[in-house]
Amino acid sequence: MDSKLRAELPDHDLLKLYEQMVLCREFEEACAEQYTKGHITGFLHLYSGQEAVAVGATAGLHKDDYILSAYREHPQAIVRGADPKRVMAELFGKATGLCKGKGGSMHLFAPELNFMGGYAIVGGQFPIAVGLAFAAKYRQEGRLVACFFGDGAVNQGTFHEALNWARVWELPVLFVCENNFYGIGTEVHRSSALADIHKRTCGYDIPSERVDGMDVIAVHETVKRGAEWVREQSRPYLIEAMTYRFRGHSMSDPAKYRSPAELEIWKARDPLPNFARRLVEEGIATAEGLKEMQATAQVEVQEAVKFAEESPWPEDSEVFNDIYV
Amino acid sequence: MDSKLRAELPDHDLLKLYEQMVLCREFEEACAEQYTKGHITGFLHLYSGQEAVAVGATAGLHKDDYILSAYREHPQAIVRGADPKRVMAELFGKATGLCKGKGGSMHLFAPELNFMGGYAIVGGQFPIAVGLAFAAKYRQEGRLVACFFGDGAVNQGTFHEALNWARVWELPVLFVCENNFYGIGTEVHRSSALADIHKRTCGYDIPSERVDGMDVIAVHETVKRGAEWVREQSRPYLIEAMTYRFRGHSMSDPAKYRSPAELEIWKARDPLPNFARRLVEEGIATAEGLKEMQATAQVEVQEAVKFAEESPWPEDSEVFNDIYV
Amino acid sequence: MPEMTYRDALNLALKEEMRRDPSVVTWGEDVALYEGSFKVTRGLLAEFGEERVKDTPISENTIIGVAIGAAMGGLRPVAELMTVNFALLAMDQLINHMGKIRYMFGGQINLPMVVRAPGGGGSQLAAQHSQSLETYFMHAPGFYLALPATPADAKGLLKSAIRDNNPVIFLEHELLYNSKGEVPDDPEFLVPLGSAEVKRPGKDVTIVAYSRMTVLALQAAAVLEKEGISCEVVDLRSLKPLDTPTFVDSVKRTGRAVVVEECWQTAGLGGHIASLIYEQCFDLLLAPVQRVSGLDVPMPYSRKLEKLCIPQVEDIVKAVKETLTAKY
Amino acid sequence: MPEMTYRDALNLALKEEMRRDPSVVTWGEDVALYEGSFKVTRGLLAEFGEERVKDTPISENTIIGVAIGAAMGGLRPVAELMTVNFALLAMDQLINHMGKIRYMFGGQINLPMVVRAPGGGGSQLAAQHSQSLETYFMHAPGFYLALPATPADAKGLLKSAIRDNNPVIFLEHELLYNSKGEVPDDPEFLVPLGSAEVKRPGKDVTIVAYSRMTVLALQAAAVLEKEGISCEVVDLRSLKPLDTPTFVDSVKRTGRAVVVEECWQTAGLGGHIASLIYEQCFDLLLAPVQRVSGLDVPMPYSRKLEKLCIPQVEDIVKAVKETLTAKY
Ligand SMILES: Cc1ncc(C[n+]2csc(CCOP(=O)(O)OP(=O)(O)O)c2C)c(N)n1
Ligand SMILES: Cc1ncc(C[n+]2csc(CCOP(=O)(O)OP(=O)(O)O)c2C)c(N)n1
Ligand SMILES: [Mg+2]
Ligand SMILES: [Mg+2]
Repeated sequence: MDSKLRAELPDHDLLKLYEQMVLCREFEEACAEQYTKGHITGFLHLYSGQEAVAVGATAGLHKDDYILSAYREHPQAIVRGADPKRVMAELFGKATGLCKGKGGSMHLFAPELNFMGGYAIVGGQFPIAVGLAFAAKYRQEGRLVACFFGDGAVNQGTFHEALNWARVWELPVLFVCENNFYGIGTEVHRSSALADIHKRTCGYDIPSERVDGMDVIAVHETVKRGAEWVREQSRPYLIEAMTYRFRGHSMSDPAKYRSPAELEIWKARDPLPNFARRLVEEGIATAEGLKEMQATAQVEVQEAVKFAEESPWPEDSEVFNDIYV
Repeated sequence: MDSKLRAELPDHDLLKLYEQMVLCREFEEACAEQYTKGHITGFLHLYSGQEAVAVGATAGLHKDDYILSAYREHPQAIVRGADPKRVMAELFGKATGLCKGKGGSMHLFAPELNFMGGYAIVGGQFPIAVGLAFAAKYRQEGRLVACFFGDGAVNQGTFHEALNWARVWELPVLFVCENNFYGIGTEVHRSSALADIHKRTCGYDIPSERVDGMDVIAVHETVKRGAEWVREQSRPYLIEAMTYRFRGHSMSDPAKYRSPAELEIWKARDPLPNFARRLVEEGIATAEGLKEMQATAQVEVQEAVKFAEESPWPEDSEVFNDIYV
Repeated sequence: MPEMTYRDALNLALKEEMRRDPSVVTWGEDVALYEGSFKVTRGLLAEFGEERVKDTPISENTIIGVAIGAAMGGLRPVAELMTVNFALLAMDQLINHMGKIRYMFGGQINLPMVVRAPGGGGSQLAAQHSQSLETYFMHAPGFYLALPATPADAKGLLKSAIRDNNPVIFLEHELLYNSKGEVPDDPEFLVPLGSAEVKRPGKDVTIVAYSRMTVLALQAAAVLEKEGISCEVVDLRSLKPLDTPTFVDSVKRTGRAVVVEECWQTAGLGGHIASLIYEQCFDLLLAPVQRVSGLDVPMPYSRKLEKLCIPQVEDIVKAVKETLTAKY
Repeated sequence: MPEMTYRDALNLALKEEMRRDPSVVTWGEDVALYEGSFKVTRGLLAEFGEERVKDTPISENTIIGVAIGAAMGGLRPVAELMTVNFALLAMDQLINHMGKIRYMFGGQINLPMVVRAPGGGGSQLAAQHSQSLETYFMHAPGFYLALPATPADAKGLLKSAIRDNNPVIFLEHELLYNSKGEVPDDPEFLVPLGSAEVKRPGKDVTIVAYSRMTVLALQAAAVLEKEGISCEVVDLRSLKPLDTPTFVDSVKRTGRAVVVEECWQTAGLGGHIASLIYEQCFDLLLAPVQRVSGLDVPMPYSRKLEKLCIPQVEDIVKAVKETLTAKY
């Protein structure tokens, strides 16, 4: 059989994509459980359903490309290489967390992985992404900035200012919109004059395209191509990945604004089983092998939870550290 | 001879347009003189060269349509009907000024004329215009909001937020960009990804067009048609009027960033003599009649200066009035 | 008098005023269909329809600017900022426009509008979502500032704010939404803007507080009473206009004052209030005014650290004792 | 030592630091081709080229955000806000991002950046263009705040700000640009952030001021000297870090204090500084601290009214006398 997947990537990499998606899903589901138990507090926004975007996109980037995201960013950090243990510890508010417990779920950060942060102000990351791109260009580092954001974020002034600026200064920014159709309870066509987010770049002379965000291979291919263009041209590009979050906006949202039928349609497009089916169909993996991967991921996540539980709280004196150099 | 002008408007109205343009020009030139004498202080941004926009556009609107503008707005207020005396007194900071001397050149306001203000924060008027349009629609008043702004203002977040909002809420806003090619010393193509400002509405499903802003009849026709569309559709529309300011950005700007040749090209397109020529050619006015109009305007402006000079300063106690109701 | 939550009291105030006056309209992110992220606007869309209760794009500066325009155009908008943290995106419309328009236009226009915003810390929402920005709004002129501590004040102040012809910033505390209290059901029950209230009389020390800090001050007073210390608790309720006579008179009687602010201490409003006390009670003060304030740090997420950053009952107790033991 | 203007001192500081370190870059509206609306960046484009000296779109929030990103990415950006009034459009990037990023990310990143902004009133620019927003920047944590009063301090503080690894907001006063003074030409001349300076020693009263208010305080001191009153003038130079010991020590010696702030008095930084004085000098103070402040109004355009809103030399003179005659 002609393997479409193998045409895109070698087996090892294909399996890696699956492994990462499974790890993300397991991680998020464990977070939900720990939130219910009261170990994770504050706002908790889970990524379940959107895995193909973070996984496919990250695989399409170079390791030294910068990544920025919003507050639904655990998977983006983990796929980039952040230790799930330290991510979970961060969500527990422990001293061993990625940010010493000071940031929490919405503010993961790992500069050694070029993961430049989760931001909780909708649209806050846009200008920062542009600035990183300027630094990269100025220093001739050949890297780009991938800036992730939601469909709701595009109506912030910063989206507009950043797109225009990136084009005028000719900066290597890859804008990646995760269009999951909702900003909290507001459906995209109720807040955006043009619900086709990728079409909103026309006023900036920035090319863009839409991709199926439930298909990890499609995302990978599109981001890789887009990133190459950005790198060659030193100009911005925008990709709109159509996706869906299976849970409410955050743990406190019962998501009554959408119908069960709608949710079912999207669950049928769950990126994990669909990709699993293709891997098996094309003979790249066996069903058992994939189950094993899932089991491994579950163990890894449970270890992360244990690590977080057993980790110490930050010392009180930490409260004054890290404000100033 | 077939009169193109008469096809657009009756003689009386055509002459009125000329009269207004002349009054604006004379007013602005008198301001420059009073600034040099130290009677007008602060920032002074003059409109000379752009008269066809304010005059043509205002004539294309209904009297109860709201108008908002930026800080280069003396003519917009005067054409709307503000008494030049009280405008000049405002610029002198006198108690008889339009805003009791509290606003100055950048903050003219005349609610009885539906002139809803000059704003000095670039882009500050956009959301306010949208709010006025909402009120007008909610109260079923059948009026629209004409929001004037410069080419530099389009890169503010508020431009984007307001366009999107006006479209989503379906509000009657007529956006009128006075593209005079510069935001202070920065030429439009150096700050805007797409220097064709009217094309920037494509991402909001808002129609738009460009018009020759040195031709008062073209502006009138375009704004009238645009306004009718806005009123009928209850939806926003954008007009970009290509124009030029003959002076520097403000009185303190020698405008070294542009060439004398460029200025000459545009002075050759001065809306006043060009319109005068057409009026005479088409037999609507005589050269003498137009000269007389100018003389009348000069007298009116000189009376305004005299009024301002002789007006009293505000009482000290005024400093605490008008903050709260 | 019926008992209800702070949330429901606010909700009732909105409903009553919208019933009373068709020019009252409201909008914000997710206030309509979703009924508000803190559910303060529950039932509004159903009762008043989508012309009066409106969801907006995520465009905070424009949320405020549209309210300004609508107020100019004859409406009485109540704009919700989903949380006060996002007011930082709207500072230009709030400070440069809402606060200045009436004055710079020579008093020719009124802006009868309310900006509602939940805020405060204590829910482990970390630095970008746990701020107490009341100093920012108290500092700039041109609008009023109200911050209720109880359900009754929540209702009465919000109704006054909506009826007032000046712009009002109305800060709600996220940790108070579920607190309960008696609330008059008279639709003409109003709490005037600019009136502080002695929430607990006492004679040894005056505690000046607002919003959730009033609740903590009352708890501290209860603790101290057991130790024989009598605290008078003044709830400012509005920071602008500031009801200076009420707390100055109190301090003149007690000779000692503790000012509690949830915001950062440095250049915070507590310094201003303390200064007013010093200036007006200088010769009667028996000890320096104590300021109990939020720590001067961006809010940490970890609950262990977060607790250190927000004034606690014990901190107020300690400050009161400080004023009593200070020797001069 | 050469004499130069405050403007030229700033210009020289920028040039020296850009020569010294290629990672120093600068941008803002009209800073390059137009050489700055107050001409502080004159000659920079010519010397350093368009990769390092850049004009931007009119997008203030993004001007700051781009600087944050660039600082994260290894540069030392100096961003200019054309005037401080436009900082209100950038409060989200300034307060929610610049001030919080280091902390919320657990200290993993530094933001070596400077935000320059001219401000203050006195040129009849009316309400939207005549603001003194230093309280806003002093209040929030996570960045420093410097405001030079003299050409020498302008140079020395700006150089320190550029070299510092923390974000620094650097407020210049529009009315000081043409003021002249001696400025060391040593390219290693630095004024440390967080160090106040006694600009004039005295023994009867301490006047605490900053930026242009220092200049007025010195003029007031000269007037008062003729009447036999000896004023010590402390120029804060930085509001964050605040050099509390310098002014507290001074007040401990003189027993009297006048705090001069150009900003609005209500909830202004003067209340905080006065409170620190009360708290640390309570038993030594001979009179209440006098606050001389901007009036709590949006700035009127008319020069007749504007003058009433900004502290004048006479106001300081009067306040000093007030502290001397107050009887307790
Ligand atoms: C400036 C700002 N405004 C409002 C919010 C509250 N808020 C948090 S998430 C969100 C919706 C964002 O939707 P979208 O960008 O589509 O991202 P998604 O949650 O779907 O991933 C809102 C309004 C915020 N955090 N910041
Ligand atoms: C928010 C803000 N940023 C910057 C300025 C300073 N400024 C005043 S006018 C101007 C240029 C605006 O250009 P444009 O919109 O083209 O209007 P024009 O002056 O050409 O009429 C700038 C940057 C301001 N007033 N407000
Ligand atoms: Mg979304
Ligand atoms: Mg222009």
